[in-house]
Amino acid sequence: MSEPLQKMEAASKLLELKHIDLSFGGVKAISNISFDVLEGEVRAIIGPNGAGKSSLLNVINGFYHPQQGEIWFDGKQRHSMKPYQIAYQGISRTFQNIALFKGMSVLDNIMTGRFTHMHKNMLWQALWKGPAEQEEIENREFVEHIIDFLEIQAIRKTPVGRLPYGLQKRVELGRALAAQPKMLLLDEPMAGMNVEEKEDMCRFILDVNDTFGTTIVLIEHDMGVVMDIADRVVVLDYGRKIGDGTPDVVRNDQTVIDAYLGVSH
Amino acid sequence: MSADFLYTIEVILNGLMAGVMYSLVALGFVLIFKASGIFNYAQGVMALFAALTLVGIQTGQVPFSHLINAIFGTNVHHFGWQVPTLLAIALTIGVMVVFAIIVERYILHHLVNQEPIILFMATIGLAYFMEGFGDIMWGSDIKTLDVGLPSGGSLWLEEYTLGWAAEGEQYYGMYLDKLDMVASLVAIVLVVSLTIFSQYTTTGRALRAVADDHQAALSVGISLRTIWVIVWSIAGFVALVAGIMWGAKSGVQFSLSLIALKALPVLMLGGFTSIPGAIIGGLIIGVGEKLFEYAIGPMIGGATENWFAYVLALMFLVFRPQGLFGEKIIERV
Amino acid sequence: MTQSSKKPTYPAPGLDTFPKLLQHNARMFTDKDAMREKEFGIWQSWTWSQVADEVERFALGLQANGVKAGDAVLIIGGNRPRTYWTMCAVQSLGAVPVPTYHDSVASEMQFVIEHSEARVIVAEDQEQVDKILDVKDQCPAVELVIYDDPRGMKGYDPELVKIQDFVTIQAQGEDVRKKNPKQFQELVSMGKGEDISIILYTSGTTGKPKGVVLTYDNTLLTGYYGGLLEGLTENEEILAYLPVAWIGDHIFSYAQSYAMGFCVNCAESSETIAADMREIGPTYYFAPPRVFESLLTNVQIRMEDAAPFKRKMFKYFMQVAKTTGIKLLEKKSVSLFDRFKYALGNVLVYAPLKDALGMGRVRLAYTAGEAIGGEIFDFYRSLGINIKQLYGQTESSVFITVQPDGEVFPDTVGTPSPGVELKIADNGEVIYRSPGAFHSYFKNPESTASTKTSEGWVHTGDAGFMTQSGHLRIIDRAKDVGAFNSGKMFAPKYIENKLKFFPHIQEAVTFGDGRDECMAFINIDLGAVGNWAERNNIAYASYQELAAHPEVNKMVGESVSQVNESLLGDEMLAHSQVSRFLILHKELDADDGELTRTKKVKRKLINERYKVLIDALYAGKTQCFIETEVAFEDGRVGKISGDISIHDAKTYNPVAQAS
Amino acid sequence: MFYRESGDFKKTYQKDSQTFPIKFDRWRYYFVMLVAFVVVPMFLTDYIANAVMIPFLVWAIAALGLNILVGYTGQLSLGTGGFMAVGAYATYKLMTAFPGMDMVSVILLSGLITAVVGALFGLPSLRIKGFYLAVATLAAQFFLVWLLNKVPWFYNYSASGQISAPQREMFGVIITGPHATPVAGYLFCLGFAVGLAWIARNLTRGRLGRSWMAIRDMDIAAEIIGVNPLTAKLSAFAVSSFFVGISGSLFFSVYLGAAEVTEAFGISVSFSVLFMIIIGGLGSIFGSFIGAAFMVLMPVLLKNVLVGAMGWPTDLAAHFEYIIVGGLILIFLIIEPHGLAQMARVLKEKLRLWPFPH
Amino acid sequence: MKFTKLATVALTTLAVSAPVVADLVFPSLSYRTGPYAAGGAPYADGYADYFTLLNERDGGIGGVLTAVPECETGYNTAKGVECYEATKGDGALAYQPLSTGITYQLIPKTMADDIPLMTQGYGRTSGANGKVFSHVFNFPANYWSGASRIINRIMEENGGTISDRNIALVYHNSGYGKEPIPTLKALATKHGFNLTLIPVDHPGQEQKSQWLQIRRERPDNIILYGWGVMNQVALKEAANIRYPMDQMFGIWWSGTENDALEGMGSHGYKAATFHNVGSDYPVYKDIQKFVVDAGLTAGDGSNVGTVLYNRGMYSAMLAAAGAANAQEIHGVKDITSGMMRDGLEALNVTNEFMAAAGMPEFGPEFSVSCSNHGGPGNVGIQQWDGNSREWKLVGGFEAPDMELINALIKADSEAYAAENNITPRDC
Repeated sequence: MSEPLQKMEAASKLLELKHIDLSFGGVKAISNISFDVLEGEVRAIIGPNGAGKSSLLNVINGFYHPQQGEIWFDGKQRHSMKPYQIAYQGISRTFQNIALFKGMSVLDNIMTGRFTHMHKNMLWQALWKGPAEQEEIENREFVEHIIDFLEIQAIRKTPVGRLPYGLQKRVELGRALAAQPKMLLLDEPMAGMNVEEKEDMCRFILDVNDTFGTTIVLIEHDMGVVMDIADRVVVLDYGRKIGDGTPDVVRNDQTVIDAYLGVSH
Repeated sequence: MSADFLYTIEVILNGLMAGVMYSLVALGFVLIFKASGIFNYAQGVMALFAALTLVGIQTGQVPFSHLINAIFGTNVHHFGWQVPTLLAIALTIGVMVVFAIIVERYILHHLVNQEPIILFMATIGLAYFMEGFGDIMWGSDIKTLDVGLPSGGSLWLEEYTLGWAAEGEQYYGMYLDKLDMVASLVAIVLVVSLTIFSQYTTTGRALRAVADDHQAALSVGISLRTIWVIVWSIAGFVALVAGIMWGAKSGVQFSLSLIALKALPVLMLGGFTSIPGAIIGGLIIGVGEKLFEYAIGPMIGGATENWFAYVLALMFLVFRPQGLFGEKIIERV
Repeated sequence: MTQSSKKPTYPAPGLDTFPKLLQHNARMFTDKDAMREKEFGIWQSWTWSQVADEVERFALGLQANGVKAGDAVLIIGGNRPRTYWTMCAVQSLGAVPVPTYHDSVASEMQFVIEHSEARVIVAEDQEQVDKILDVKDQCPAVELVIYDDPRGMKGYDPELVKIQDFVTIQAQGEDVRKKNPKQFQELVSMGKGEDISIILYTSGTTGKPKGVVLTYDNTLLTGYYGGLLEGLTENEEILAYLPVAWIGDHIFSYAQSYAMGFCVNCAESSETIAADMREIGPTYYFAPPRVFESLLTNVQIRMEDAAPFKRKMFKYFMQVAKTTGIKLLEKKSVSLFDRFKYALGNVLVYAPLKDALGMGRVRLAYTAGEAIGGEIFDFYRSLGINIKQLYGQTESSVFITVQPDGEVFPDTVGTPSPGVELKIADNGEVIYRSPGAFHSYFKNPESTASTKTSEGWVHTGDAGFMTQSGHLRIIDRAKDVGAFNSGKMFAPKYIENKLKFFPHIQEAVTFGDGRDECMAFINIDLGAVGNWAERNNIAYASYQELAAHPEVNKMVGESVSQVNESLLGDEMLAHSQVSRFLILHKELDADDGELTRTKKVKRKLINERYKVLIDALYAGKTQCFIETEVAFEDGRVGKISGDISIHDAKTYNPVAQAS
Repeated sequence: MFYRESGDFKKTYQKDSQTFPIKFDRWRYYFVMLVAFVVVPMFLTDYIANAVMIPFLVWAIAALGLNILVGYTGQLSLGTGGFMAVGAYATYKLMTAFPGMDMVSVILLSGLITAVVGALFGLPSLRIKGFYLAVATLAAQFFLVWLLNKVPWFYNYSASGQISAPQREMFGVIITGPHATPVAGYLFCLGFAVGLAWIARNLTRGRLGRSWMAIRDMDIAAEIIGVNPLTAKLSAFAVSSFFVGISGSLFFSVYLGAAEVTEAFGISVSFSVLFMIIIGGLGSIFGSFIGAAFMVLMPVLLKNVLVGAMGWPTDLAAHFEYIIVGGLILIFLIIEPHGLAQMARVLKEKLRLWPFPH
Repeated sequence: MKFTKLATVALTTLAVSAPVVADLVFPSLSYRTGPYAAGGAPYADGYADYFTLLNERDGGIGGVLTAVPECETGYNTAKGVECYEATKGDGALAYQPLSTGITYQLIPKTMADDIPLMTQGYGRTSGANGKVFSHVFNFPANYWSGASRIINRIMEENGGTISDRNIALVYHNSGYGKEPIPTLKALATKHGFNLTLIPVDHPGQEQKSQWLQIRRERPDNIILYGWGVMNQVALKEAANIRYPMDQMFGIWWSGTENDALEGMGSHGYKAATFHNVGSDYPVYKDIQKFVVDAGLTAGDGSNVGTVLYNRGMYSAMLAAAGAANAQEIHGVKDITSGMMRDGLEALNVTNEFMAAAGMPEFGPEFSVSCSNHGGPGNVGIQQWDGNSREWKLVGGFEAPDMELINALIKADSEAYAAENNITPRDC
């Protein structure tokens, strides 16, 4: 590999995990995992149940703190940080079990996603008229574009609790997008969806990647989907990494095949 | 032994006894919370109502006499008979069971699957209702409760310990209230029998099943409605016991309903779902507040018990947010 | 022959094209909203001057990209401001806009592209662009595709065909304008009233679509005069929600908007039309009978779920409305007590109901295209909505006849519009001559000649007659009117319409031409019947299952016999009673080619495709197996099959009745 | 039924996100304001002002404050009485220490002081959740009352620990003290109530409010989208306490004119404000008002009906009052568990859909 | 909207319920519910029954009927204000709030409305300074004179000297309970005894710590300022630790039949009082005849003759005397509240007067003046006889250390005047 090329690749690494170890009271959830995510790519994490996929996502967005290892994001090493600080760094995510704010409307949920982009202090907000309203309107406009993008205009003011599952997932994606993240973590975005909803979701994910250039890391069980939309795939099993590469490489990797056959997928 | 040390022991022992008294109230809360997730604000009023009913039956009071007299211009007070204590207690239990059935049928049944705060509010409504109802039924004057409980300090203990203090120090022997000792005994019997009930009887096991998982309980064919009636009946019985113990101290009067406040820190400390928690929480609170009042109170003006109980509970909770015996809260993403 | 004496004129001298009207409006109504679209949660608005500016920049941009007078520019888009602006921009250049149905499939589109020889296409979004690219190889003439919505357009290969963003074209136009601020004005002033303003492709019940060529004089004059007649002003609000390629939308949402200066509103998405309509509260409204019908069905279904008291109240006041409302609307004398009851009903039912339907402010509503059920028609009129029928077609720029105020009947379509001459041909066909009569069929002289005589008389293809009051009454398509073996007249549409007035019947196809008896296919209304099933605890998984349910069949049977009974009254049609019927196992669908895009039945195709069933009907069978192909929304093709039961319907003997 | 929404469309985000987007609601609101500011003062008697309207407004402010904490942020608090006491005593100290200070400043400052105290006692909320959090606030309740009772400085060393509000004027109108007219006191409280409701609305509709609701609905998700739980919770405690402090301040200075901490600000106050917001509706500004109205006016109304109109003995009436209020709470909860505000919302939705049922 | 509607209804019911104006109205802000109901009910009964007696026996006061509209406060200050506002428009002549807390709310209000506020044995002690508190009448005794009288009694019992004696004050930790502290502190300095302060929080059901402390420290005397359940528990605990009951003194609010429920357990317990005990007075015969037998009692009649009933009746008698005085001074029968105030200020209760009222030696002799609304503060001592289960008067109505108390009253009232910009009256 020529030197300039190497440099280029080094520069475009958005996230790099180095030798991450994570355990809960002696139970190892993740052991010695290293991998990177390049800027602008769709990176999938796959693996059988309990392989540590969600834990890995939780490490990335700061909900868990690994006992060992380094995390580099956007060229800087990250030291122990609270999840909300990581949100400010430009990582947002969705959850495996929908974690919407049940008491709020779709619009408010997505507006909450703009939290890191709003800065007017409490006094301005108490007054409302003036800067706070201005800021609110600016962000509303942004959010409306997301609503338009996700084609959820008709449910804009519906309380999220009343929505069907598939739409809730879409709203959650909207909330994550509203933060204009550099990197978007999706935890099983298509779990529990029917074919049509899955297709929609795939389209949205690819459109996000395409339109906003957002780097995407996703966990997904549906191999077809993963192979379709991911640029590169990491395979985990029992907290260890057993494969990494393009979908084609991974698909033909014997270790991966064994692991999957082993749990009879 | 120095007198100070002996006093400290005395304070601790009395604190334990006081703690038992708190636990008696807290127990009722825990039972209902465990089985139905309801924080029963009306528990204190239930204690008052049970005690009022007991005294009323025992002394042969005419229920609603005030109302009857106001409407019909009559002047009835008492039937003129005395009911034996045990029979009166049995009858009171019967009343509490009827009460439980009514509560289930007309209130809880309509509020199944509501949020805890809503159910909490419902019990507040219930408390209001019973406060008015109890007073109308039995009148608001102070009543003496006489079920033959002993009172006064234990002389035997006092004499026995008199000589323990070092020479020349002022010491009058260890003081323990006999009523408190009886209360502790009753509490032990109550907890043991509750445990036996829940471990070794079908109904008891059903209760535990409900506490663990409503759905599971339903799927094995246990009627939630029956369970709730039973739980509220037991809670009513516990309220009666608490009412007797506290009523013996102060007479049966409105203030009895305020003992619920003393149970709150106990509950928070012990966890809402644990019967041992209620007992041990009570003991900790009792000893803690008495010791603090003894050691620190005089320096800062006294009457610290009320707030110190909460501060104590708070200190425990900061380290164990789910209470001492509460189930661990697991945060999942 | 019937004729209206008035001759239409332009709104003002010289205002003979839409671009000129636009400039006029920009001066007259500078800051009045000309166009609104709900987007990003609010009603984005453009005043007339802003619209003029948008149109100017886009027109100059198009010109910069080589569009010149006489060119056809294909427009594929929904009801969006830019779609309408594109039309005007194209017209400004003297070129001809060719709007197409944006839900048409690629192959249909290919025909239009080829036939119109369009070099430039303005498409709404990625979906439309994809369709164009699909058929690009067959349409080499296409040079430039302009898209409106940039979403997903990143990374499209520009080598195959030039693809440009709408705003980019406008920016180019802006540059042109900077260089020569007068250029647009010059272009516009070159337009004349007799120039071709638009080509609209009619889907046609058979064969390939025909491009109806209309001039400014056709559309502008009829639109303007129609508006004048009804007293429309610049303060009207209209909701544009029907296909832009359809003449109705073109007249109501474009021609009349420009001519009268009123505001056109576009919905946010197809799912939010009802909500958006409620927000806007149009004062001028058009909907085909089908829409009014489904709205009414919806109202009835929703009221079924109401509490008994409310339901009773609703029924009572609807009864009051029926007796009083229409009289009030027609300014007939009504007793004080009835007025009071109606006023009370207005507070409790009518006004809130109208408001909920978004018709709270409607001053004028039209319906056309098909016959509307008397019940349905009366329902809206009794609420105080001034709904009127009109009769027209693409070739006539809509207006042939309109019901004048005070002469509104459910079974006629009114008297001739201004400047329209009308007569009934010997074969019963309605023919007319009018200012709106089309110029020609594009590149189709044969059809033009067969439809439009040299004296300018246009054949409508509809059979009808003039009632004594001078109103036109349409029975059926002229070519569909057939005869029984007995030689008596068979008007299938007439019977079908009667059937379709039942809320649970979505569609009906009757047969009788060259036969002894009339028999029918029925499509149930999934919404109405589904709701009924839910209330009666009838489980069903699909349309097919519901259609096969005996209770449903029984219900439909009752409806059929009711129709039969009603037919008794009409001497001409008493023998057309439906003797047997069946409920189809699938819904007739435009995607399967069974309906036109405007949801008209394609009889020929159905005759072929369902021959088995027709034979079974006439063979007196009670059961029949059928398998049909269906196209799914994503383009895949599947099969639906099943046994269909056939039922006899109760018929009435005309003689017995008479005696 | 009364809603006519056709043609009521919004062309800007300001209009779309206004508090009363529907014209009918807007007019209704203007009407209520007109009644409250113009009509009511015309008919105000001492009794209506001091026994009905002023307490209603004072409690409504407290309920508003508590609703921010409990309803919007999901942090259960039973310390309202204590915080009100802080507001009241702060007012007393400010009024007596700086006799020249105008009342608005006094009351706002009292609110600020309470906000600081409230934020302090909000700290445990970072670790303790749900019903358990009540312990922290109860500790505040009992400790604050004890402290204010125990330290004579707070009540200027008066014999009984009673504090009483001296007379103060604003613009030449007497606001506090026995010579204040009912209209002055009423309008003063109304001004605060409306102003604070407006602020509450502003705070809850914007960034801060959403961060509160996010914490309430799902704290983990909230944190992951950038909400700092510490600032969100503490700001809720502070704002809530600010409101409650003002309420306590008005309670003491305008409403009662004198107070004694153990009697006026006991635990029962904390509970009754909590009842107000649950009955009224958690997370609803209107609910705070209607809940306060229920808890304040219902007993007064019942008393007037039972004792005044029907001539029952006062004790019997008082007992029936309990029974009826308790019964009504239960009935309301069974009909609509989410409070009177939700009932109003459902009613409004029904009216908007009228004649349709859904 | 809801509240305006409610307000209208409330308003209309109020209009309906307004009593006949011609009566002499003495509102009674009673509490027959809540934690202190057991104390509030007998007092209210006595208060109401006496006026009923006047109506039935004498045809009212000076021929004008009296009315006692009762309003339930539940011992709640806010409700007290509501009651005040609700009744003051009916021509109220004097208020009897029966709660120290409510008294404090009403002091400024009554002053503004020119209605006398009668607080017999409770309320604001410094209200005795008529120069500052023109409308407060807290004769014949107050918390401070009670405290002083108790100290005097202890001195008497101990041969006149109490220096180095340990005296504990067990008090209700509220405004009421804290009232005697300054006086006792001053007295402690003066007489050289040690004062221990032992507060008990409301409601006072749990006093273990306090009584363990007392048991440890063995104070020579205990002074009890309690109310409600606190009294019962305190006396019970005192008996439990076998505290010598005759060394324990209560203020009059801790000296009722309710408090000594234990019977023999409280035998010997003493309490201050400003009126006599029992029902052996002519007035009771009248009450029995005109009120009880006529079925006109306010309560169920069971309270007649109890300490609190007597106190209520005594207060009513004083109010009636004030009203009669006012009628005399102003020469009108239908007096206003302002005249009532003048009547009270000119009150001179002599033994002859008491005898004429059918209550010979029921209370101390005293007179009221413009500057002194508290009277001489004479206080008696009663003692509980566990055998007969009744209170007995064991010490006559004697003056406390008025010199010391007056100084305290002066200081406290002047501080109030300064805080509230009141210019003391000249008299």
